[in-house]
Parts: sequence; structure tokens; C-alpha cells
Amino acid sequence: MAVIQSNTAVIPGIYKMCVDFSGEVKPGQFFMLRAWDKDPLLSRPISVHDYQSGQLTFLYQVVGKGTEILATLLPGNEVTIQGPYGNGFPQVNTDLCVVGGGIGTAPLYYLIRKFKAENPNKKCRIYLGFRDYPYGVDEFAAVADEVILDVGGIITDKLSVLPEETVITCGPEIMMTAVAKVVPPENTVYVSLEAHMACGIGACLGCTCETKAGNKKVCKDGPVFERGVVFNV
Amino acid sequence: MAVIQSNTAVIPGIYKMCVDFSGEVKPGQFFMLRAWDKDPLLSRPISVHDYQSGQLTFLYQVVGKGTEILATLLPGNEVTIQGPYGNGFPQVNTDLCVVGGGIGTAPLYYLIRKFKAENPNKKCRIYLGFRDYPYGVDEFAAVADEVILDVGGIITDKLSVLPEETVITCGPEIMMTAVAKVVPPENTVYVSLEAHMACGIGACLGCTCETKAGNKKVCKDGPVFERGVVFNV
Amino acid sequence: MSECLTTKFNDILFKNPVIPASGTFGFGREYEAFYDLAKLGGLCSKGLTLEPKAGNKGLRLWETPAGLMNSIGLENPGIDAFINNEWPHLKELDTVTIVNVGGKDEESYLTAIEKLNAIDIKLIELNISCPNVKAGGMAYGIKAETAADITKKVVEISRHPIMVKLSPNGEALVDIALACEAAGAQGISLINTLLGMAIDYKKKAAVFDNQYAGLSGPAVKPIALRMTHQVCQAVDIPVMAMGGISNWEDALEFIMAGATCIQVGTINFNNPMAPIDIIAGLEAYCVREKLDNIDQIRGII
Amino acid sequence: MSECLTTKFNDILFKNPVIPASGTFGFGREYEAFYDLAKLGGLCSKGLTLEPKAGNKGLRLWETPAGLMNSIGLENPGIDAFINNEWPHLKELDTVTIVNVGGKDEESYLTAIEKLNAIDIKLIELNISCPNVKAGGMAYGIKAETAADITKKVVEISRHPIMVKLSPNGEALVDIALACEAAGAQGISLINTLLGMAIDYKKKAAVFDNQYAGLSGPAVKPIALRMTHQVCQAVDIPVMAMGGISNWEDALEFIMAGATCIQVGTINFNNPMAPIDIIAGLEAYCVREKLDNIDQIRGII
Ligand SMILES: Cc1cc2nc3c(=O)[nH]c(=O)nc-3n(C[C@H](O)[C@H](O)[C@H](O)COP(=O)(O)OP(=O)(O)OC[C@H]3O[C@@H](n4cnc5c(N)ncnc54)[C@H](O)[C@@H]3O)c2cc1C
Ligand SMILES: Cc1cc2nc3c(=O)[nH]c(=O)nc-3n(C[C@H](O)[C@H](O)[C@H](O)COP(=O)(O)OP(=O)(O)OC[C@H]3O[C@@H](n4cnc5c(N)ncnc54)[C@H](O)[C@@H]3O)c2cc1C
Ligand SMILES: Cc1cc2nc3c(=O)[nH]c(=O)nc-3n(C[C@H](O)[C@H](O)[C@H](O)COP(=O)(O)O)c2cc1C
Ligand SMILES: Cc1cc2nc3c(=O)[nH]c(=O)nc-3n(C[C@H](O)[C@H](O)[C@H](O)COP(=O)(O)O)c2cc1C
Ligand code: FES
Ligand code: FES
Repeated sequence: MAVIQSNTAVIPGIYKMCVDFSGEVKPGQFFMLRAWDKDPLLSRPISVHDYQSGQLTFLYQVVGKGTEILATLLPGNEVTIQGPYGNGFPQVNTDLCVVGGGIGTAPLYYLIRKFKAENPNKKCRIYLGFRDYPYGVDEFAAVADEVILDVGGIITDKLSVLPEETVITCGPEIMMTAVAKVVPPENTVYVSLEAHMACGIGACLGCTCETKAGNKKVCKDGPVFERGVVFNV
Repeated sequence: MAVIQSNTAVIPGIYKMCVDFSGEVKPGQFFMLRAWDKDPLLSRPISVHDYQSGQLTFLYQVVGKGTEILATLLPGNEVTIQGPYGNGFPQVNTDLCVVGGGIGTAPLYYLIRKFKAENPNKKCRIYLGFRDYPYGVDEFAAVADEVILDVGGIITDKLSVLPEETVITCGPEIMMTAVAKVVPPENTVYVSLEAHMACGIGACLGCTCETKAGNKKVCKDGPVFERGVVFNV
Repeated sequence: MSECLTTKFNDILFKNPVIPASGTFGFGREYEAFYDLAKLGGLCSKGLTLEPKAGNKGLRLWETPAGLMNSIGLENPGIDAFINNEWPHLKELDTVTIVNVGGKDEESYLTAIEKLNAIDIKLIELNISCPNVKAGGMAYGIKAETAADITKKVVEISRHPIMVKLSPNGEALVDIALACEAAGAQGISLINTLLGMAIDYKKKAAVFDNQYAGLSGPAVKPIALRMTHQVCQAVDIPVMAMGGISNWEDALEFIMAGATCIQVGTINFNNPMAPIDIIAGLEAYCVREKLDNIDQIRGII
Repeated sequence: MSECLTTKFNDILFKNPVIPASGTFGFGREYEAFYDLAKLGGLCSKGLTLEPKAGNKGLRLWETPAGLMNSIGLENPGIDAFINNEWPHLKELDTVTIVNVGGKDEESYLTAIEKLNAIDIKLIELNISCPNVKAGGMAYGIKAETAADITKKVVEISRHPIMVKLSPNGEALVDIALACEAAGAQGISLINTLLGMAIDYKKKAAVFDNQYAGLSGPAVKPIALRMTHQVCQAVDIPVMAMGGISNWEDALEFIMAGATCIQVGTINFNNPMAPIDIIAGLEAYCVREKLDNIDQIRGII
């Protein structure tokens, strides 16, 4: 159980929730959230949007029953959070090129903020793609070196990656596949996958994805994978 | 949907909830309440504790999942209420002797308040029985002519009914049966029954009770019955 | 109201495929306080038996996660009382009345059906699947031979089309459906309630006097949808499907699985407006998807 | 820990009757982050097959009201990998390991069972009821003859006791249970998942590549409880019951219905501490009710 500090709409349908939490949390990891008993039955995986000791932040889109319930919660209400789960993004020692689409931008903020805090001399650029209404752009601008925004278009049309950059992408699968395809083979590319999850810890085999190294569990072996492992590129 | 004006514990485990409502409401009627989707599946029947145009009051005991959820609601939250349902208490033209046990006292307050407002010259006495902790006694004292309180005992040991009184009772079935037995046959006695309900409107036949006049629906033909109809006395 | 939902069940025309289910809607009167029954595709009566029945004793309802157990035991006023007291009202309604008929033995089924020959109803739902009565009821519905046998006899003497309501508790459902079709049934409806049990651990006793009772509601939807799909794949007569339908999306899924009409049961207790909400939702779907008629997506899976 | 929950399943001693169910608990390791597995009565392995299996393609999970549908398709590393990688860890635990075995044909069942003769497990759960694999699986479990036949052959070659896991989807369950008992099964476990269907109306397609999948979770509890009661009334061998158990009250109801042990499945995903909470709840119940052992209320209904 974690107590909610704040839970407000960033734009209609997109909420930011801050809850009490301390412990170690890596960018790209996620928590299983629930604020209900058996309807829906399962908890919902939500990525870490930002974290500092005492405050864990989620950014989520209201798409169905679970996220609808989350959106009704008020400061002081409690939410059950289990985690952090998953491998998270790897430590990057090069410059960073981040490509986020829609709510897939959620885990990228903590990634970049932490990367720049630990590597002030390395560059970090971020491409942000949104279908209709952008959100979080100012926050990204405050931590990244460069923000390239696209609304309504196809982000990979704009994308050009520098040789010294590691690429990290999170967004709709179709976008990540495109990124995985267009980035030159010399660059390392990490993608953060989604899957329907029941347990979140590797016990149910419900989130399995096929990889070149056999079946992997998105929840435990991922959600972050090297592009070549999960996509045919 | 009704907006909640207030919802507070009277004593631990017993809550009073006021909601916006206007329309005609008779003492002894009930509403079907819900503040959830499908868990639990059904709405919960709760009697009218008090009513004046614009404000409907419920008094309820937390006993399971439904009432637990009701108890978490805050002013401004919404609750679905359907009703008023049921026949309600009959118009009484004599003096009134009311016998309430535990949460069965809930519908009796509006009954007495309205009775005394409409019949200032008629007498109304109320016996209140509680297992452990009494509640609402002051409120009853403010509207009834006499309050006889019993905590931890058996209310029918104290009960003596006057010839000119009509008796109305609501409480645990064992108490109502006892009342129905001890009150002289000359007095008219009305009892307010409980039953598990699904529809609350007479469509499911889930709340049927056997009576001398064949099966009756507690929700629609009741919940108030003349004692001889439902008890063997 | 547009035409996009009009549905033919054989040659019976329903203005839409949404019909409150037997036993959850009385004879309709209680819901007239909520909406005009003429908005419904049809309505299905409480299960009727030849003689009046008082139903089961003891507790009759028990909630389960997303489900409801009931042990009503076919309490009903009997066919004669129905014909005298309910039919005059129902026949004036601009909607299709389906009469659900139960029985305790062959004779009681047949006599009830004969009595209904006297009135102009459109469709009979032959209930051989009620788990809450000891004699008859489900006993007929769980074996292909007995189901076919009673169907055949009923079809022979009825001047109304017979839709047989199947039990989800028996042997291979598809075989039973095929047997009923071969016996002359003009339609299949499914599912009746699933046989379940509830125990009150505080009382150290079964909740229901009959020990077992019927489970319905959203909890059973995945099972009902599978059975609907299986039967629709197998038979050529139309299917009226139900089991846990609680909104228009659910209804649409059953129609995509092949159901001609759908019935709405337990959710009426949770939301008395459910059938109307479902009709509105299906209509809006047709408009959005530019379907002239819902038939265009029926059975596409 | 008091003795009030110790339970004998034939001559196998469980420190309590609570066992995480096959397929919902991996091989236990993931839950070691939550609690000491030695607190459990036992644990049941993911379903193992002779050869490693990659499982089903496409979406594998779908939520339903109070239920979960899965189409994992017995993804597992195979018996050899289990013996080499998991058993060394499991055998050190102070709890009973049950190994769940599936197969695609008689030979694969028998060879798998023979391999298990090499290690000192206490109990084998013979899975003839998985609805998510095309060959074998449920095919064996839905008819009394085939269920008895495979049981007999397995019992003959196994040096470990065999508990047969029954499907709720077949013909008269009690007949199947009796046939397995007659064939030499030393225990029955039930229920495996109920066959259900999910449709994604937005995609106008079945959710699962296999169309049908297995339904579990609180939604199915009333059905599982009824089946448990029926089978416990019929057989003399012990029964390990499951299906929708989500708290100690549910567990107690199954025990009152006659179950010797209970398994805890889907609810592990909702509450990873569920088995521990259930053990604590049962223990507190025994204390409150002054029961020396839970056996005193077992099968009282
Ligand atoms: C590792 C991981 C991290 C995630 N992080 C975030 C995040 O930071 N912010 C955020 O808004 N969302 C995130 N998601 C997605 C989020 O979990 C789903 O949107 C949420 O579970 C939907 O729940 P619901 O009850 O509101 O909708 P539902 O009613 O369950 O579903 C609505 C729609 O979403 C689809 N859906 C449901 N669950 C998932 C899922 N797990 N993956 C993909 N599609 C799904 C359904 O198929 C359906 O079409 C993440 C998912 C994963 C796997
Ligand atoms: C006409 C009517 C008027 C009522 N008025 C009030 C009122 O004013 N205040 C109040 O506190 N309660 C009232 N009740 C009782 C109230 O409806 C139940 O306490 C409530 O439904 C329990 O819901 P739950 O989800 O909290 O408990 P559950 O978890 O559903 O049940 C907890 C326990 O209560 C029992 N129970 C559940 N529903 C009923 C029921 N309908 N009747 C009797 N026992 C039941 C269960 O068997 C169980 O033992 C009334 C009931 C009826 C029929
Ligand atoms: C309270 C109740 C009473 C029922 N009575 C009957 C009946 O009289 N005849 C019948 O054929 N089915 C009866 N049913 C079954 C329903 O018609 C329907 O088949 C079943 O409930 C599944 O649909 P649902 O999940 O939408 O409720 C009854 C169901 C309930 C809940
Ligand atoms: C994700 C998942 C995987 C399962 N895998 C297996 C399995 O490998 N072998 C088996 O016998 N049962 C398997 N089952 C069935 C469960 O062991 C159990 O019989 C069923 O889920 C009912 O119990 P529950 O409602 O408590 O989950 C699985 C169930 C789920 C939900
Ligand atoms: S969600 Fe259960 S294994 Fe990944
Ligand atoms: S609650 Fe449905 S008839 Fe009374």
C-alpha cells in the first residue's frame, strides 16, 4: 500500500500520479498497480515515470477499467504497488538518442533525467511523437539537450541517428519496429516492450515473447531488449 | 446518481449518509444503493432513515463488501440510488408503540418524526434494543414521547403495550417474532422484514416469503407486513 | 429508430435482437416504470408450468464474484393464470412475447403447450434446463436422447415455433443441439444457469436447501460465449444466446459468434436500463461502422 | 506453527492443506521474494511434458469479470531440464513438491512418468485436463474410458502415487472420477480451467489463436465447489480441490465440501501472499473454533 500524494490530469485522459515510496528503482522498471479488489482481477503494469527517494511518479493514459479507477483516486487514498519489476534500461556510456511515442514516453523521463545527472558531459537528444495532443514536452526540454517534436506525423521520417549514439525507444510496437529498422546496424538499439501481464514476476508465462534466444518473459527478462533479440532487423 | 452530502460514522461500524434527493418518500420504504460496478454484482437495499426534500438520509451498518465500500465514500462522491421501493409503513391513526433492535432502528426515525409532525396530539413510545453499543438514542428522544432503552438484554422482557397502541417493529427476525408473540392479539402489529434481494422491484422472485396469503415479495408487497400474515402467532 | 437492428429469427421479425431473459424480467410490468417495453426486440416470460408453483424454500439468492446464484425453483402462477392475467397486457405491446415453458414430466409439458395453442404468441422457449427443480427441468436437457424426445413431442402438438433452451451442465452440448434440431426445434437458446454450489461457512451448511443452484451473470460469459460459438457452428437453425451479457460490447461479441438474438438476464438487477443501453450501444456501433444491418457482422467469427 | 492444519493425503504429510496450483507458481522461485516456501503445505510445479514446449502463440491472457482466461499451452522446459535445474532446489525445501505432468500421447506420458521414477518426489499430478493443447491434454480427461485407460497405464509404471487432475469440461465428472479411482489413482485433483471464449470486437476476431482458452479465478468458484462436493461424495480416495479460491473462507468451504487439500491458482497473480494469508486465516479459524485439527470440519457438508 502506498499513499497517494497527488493525481492530476496533465491533459485530458493523461494522468500523473505521485505516491510515497523509497527503495531502489531503475529507469525502465515498472510497478504493478491496483486500487480495487477483484474487478478487474489483475493489477496493471505502469512504468516508473520519475523517482526520487520518497516520491515515485507514474504517468498513465486512461484506456479501460483499471486506469479509469486509478484516475478517480485522490491524495490520501491508497494504491497497492508491487515492484519495482523488470530489468530496466541498461547503463549507457555513449551519447543517447531517445525515441518516444505517445504514452510510451512515460518511462523515458526518469531515464533521461538520471542519465544527464550521472553523465552531464554526454549528450542526450529525444524525439517525441504524438498522434494528437503532446504532453510532457517542457519537462523533457528541461532535462534533455535537444527535443524534436512531431505531432500527427511519423516520427521515423524525422529520425536521424548519430554514429556515437545509443538508441532507446518506447512507444507503439509499430513505431518501435520502424525505429529498429531505420537505425543503422552500427548503433545499439534498445526497445521497451509491452505485453498483457498477470503476475509481473515471471510465474505465469502469460507475457512470453518469442526472441532469437527462445521464449523470454517481458516482465522479468524485459521489458527492455536489444532490438536484434526481439525484432527481425 | 446522487451526490453525497455527508457520510460519517455515528459509532464505529455504523454510518450515516446524506445524499441529494427530492421526490415522494414514505417511511419504511427503501432504496437500492450501489457505488461499484460488478464487485459486488448487486445493489444493496437500505431503508430511509430520514427524509426532507433535498436530503435523504441512510443509517447503515458495515457488515460486508457492499457496506464497506459505502463507508469509504466522501462528500461529493456519487452513489447510485434506485427507489424509493416497497410499501412502507401504513398510516397509523392510533397511538404508536415502536420496537427497534440494532440497525433495525434505521427506518424508525423517519417514521416517528413524520408521525409526530402529522399527529402532534398522539403519543409515540419507542423501545430501543442494542446488543452492545446504542446509537441514535438522542435523536429518537427528540421526536418520540418516551424512549425505553435496553442494552445487552432482551427487549421483549421490558415490553408492555397499551391497548390503544399500534405496534411497529423492525430488527432481527428473532426479536420481531418475539414481539409478534407477546403483544396482545387486540393490538395491530406491523413488522418490517429483510430478505436477500436482487432486483428490489418484484421481478426476480428472490425475496419471496411465505405468508398465509401465499408467497409474497418482500421488496414489492413488503417489506412491511401485518404480523399475522407472516408469523405464526 | 433506424432499421439497422431489425432481425429475423426464422420468419419472426424482431425490431432489434435484444430480449430480456426468462426469470429476470417477470412478465415485464415491473420494468415499465423504467422504459417503454416497445423499445425491446422482445421479452421472455418467467418460466411457466402447467400448474402454479410456489418455488423453493430457504434462501433463494447468493452473490458470487461477478455472478449470482439462484434457487427460485420456477415459482410461477401457472399457464392458465398467465393466459388470463398477463397475456391480455402483453399482447397489446408492440414487441415480441416469448413464453418460457417448464415442466415436471412429459404430460405436464405437453398439456402446457396445448394450452398455449389458444393464444397468439410468436415463439415458445422450451425450458429443459432449469437446474433448480427436482423433477423434469434439467433432467431432460442433459442427454441428447431425452432432449430430442421431448422436443419432438412438443413440436408435434404445438402450433407455435419451438426454441429449445439448453443446459450448460450436460453432456456434449453440440450433440444435444443437433439432436434437438433433428427433432424439429425451430431455434436453440442457451445457456441456462450453470450448476454451482455455495456454502455458508459460518453456518457450516450449504446455502441453498437444494445444495446446488444456478449460476448466472458476468462470471459465466466466457463459457456462454464458447458454447454459443460451438452451437452456432453446428446447427442451421437460429440461436438466441445469453449468459453474462452486461453491455453492448458483450452483446456484439455473441452476435459475432453467430447468435441471431441475445437475451439479457442477471444484469437487469444490476442496471434496470441494461437492455435499452445495449440497444443504443448496438445502434451506435452500426452507425459508426456504417453497417446497414447488424446482420453484416453476425457470425463472422 | 501449531498442528491444527497438518493434513494427511493418503500417507503423505502436509504441514497444512494449502498448495499453490500448477502453472500459477512457476517452480516456486519467483515467490521466494515474497515468503519462505517452507510455510506452504506443498507446491505444484508448472505442467511438465517429456520434451520442452514453447507453448502457444498470440495473446495468452485475457481478463474476464472476476476471471482470467489463459492460453499458455503448457510452455515448459521439459522433464529433463526440470530434473536437472529445478529439482535440486525444490528437494531442499521443507515442503511437499507435487509434479504436474502433461503429455501429447500415451507414450509421452509414460516416458515422462518413467523419468520421474529417478527422483524422490512425493506425488504426481497427472494433467489430463489442459484445454490449451491440441493433442493429448483435455482429450484424455473428458471421457471416462480414456481417463481410466491412461491412469491405469501410468499407475502401473510409476513408483510415485498418482493424483489425476480432472477437467470440468467433459462428461459426467463423477463417472470420470470413479473410473480413475477404479484404475488405481491414489487421489483426484480438480478443477482445471473451464473452456471459454473471448472475442475482441474491435478486431472482429477471437482473442486467442486457439479460439477457446481456459477460464479460472473467482468467477468459477461456485462451479468448482459443486464439482468438488460431487466428487468427494463419490470417491474414497482423497481430493485436492481448486478453482477460484481467493481467501481462507473460500478454502474452508472447499474443505467443508470434502477436500483434503486445496490449491491456490489465479489469485496468486492478484495477491502474491494469498497462500500465506489463507494459511493464517485457516489457523486463526481453528483457534477460534477450538478445533484440534481442521480435519474435524472436513467434509461436514
Ligand atoms: C511493462 C509495462 C509498462 C507500462 N507502462 C505504462 C505507463 O507507464 N503508462 C501507461 O499509461 N500505460 C503503461 N502500460 C500499459 C498499461 O499497463 C495498460 O494500458 C493498462 O494495463 C490498461 O489497463 P485498463 O484496465 O485501463 O485497460 P483494459 O480495459 O485492460 O484494456 C484497454 C485496452 O488496452 C489493452 N491492454 C490492456 N493491458 C495491456 C497491456 N499490459 N499491454 C498492452 N495493452 C494492454 C487491452 O487489450 C485493451 O485494448 C504499460 C504496460 C506494460 C506491460
Ligand atoms: C428492505 C431492506 C432494508 C434494509 N435497510 C437497512 C438499513 O437501513 N441499514 C442497514 O445497515 N442495513 C439494512 N438492510 C440490510 C442490508 O441490505 C445488508 O446489511 C447489506 O445488503 C449487506 O451488504 P454487504 O455487501 O455489506 O454484506 P454482504 O457481504 O452481502 O453480507 C454480509 C452478511 O449480511 C447478510 N446479508 C446480505 N444481504 C442481506 C439482506 N438483504 N438481508 C439480510 N441479510 C443480508 C449476508 O448473508 C451476510 O451474512 C436492509 C435490508 C433490506 C432487505
Ligand atoms: C433469478 C433468475 C431466475 C431465472 N428463471 C428462469 C426461468 O424461469 N426459466 C428459464 O428458462 N431460465 C431462468 N433463468 C435463467 C436465465 O434466463 C438465463 O438463462 C441465465 O440467467 C443466464 O443469463 P444471464 O447470465 O444473462 O443471467 C433465471 C435466472 C435468474 C438469475
Ligand atoms: C496461467 C495459468 C497456467 C496454468 N497452467 C497449468 C498447468 O500447466 N497444468 C495444470 O494442470 N493446470 C494449469 N493451470 C490450471 C490451474 O492449475 C488451476 O487448475 C485452475 O487455474 C483453477 O484454479 P484457480 O481458479 O485457483 O486458478 C493453469 C492456470 C493458469 C491461470
Ligand atoms: S506476467 Fe507472468 S510471466 Fe510475465
Ligand atoms: S428482490 Fe427481486 S422480487 Fe424482490
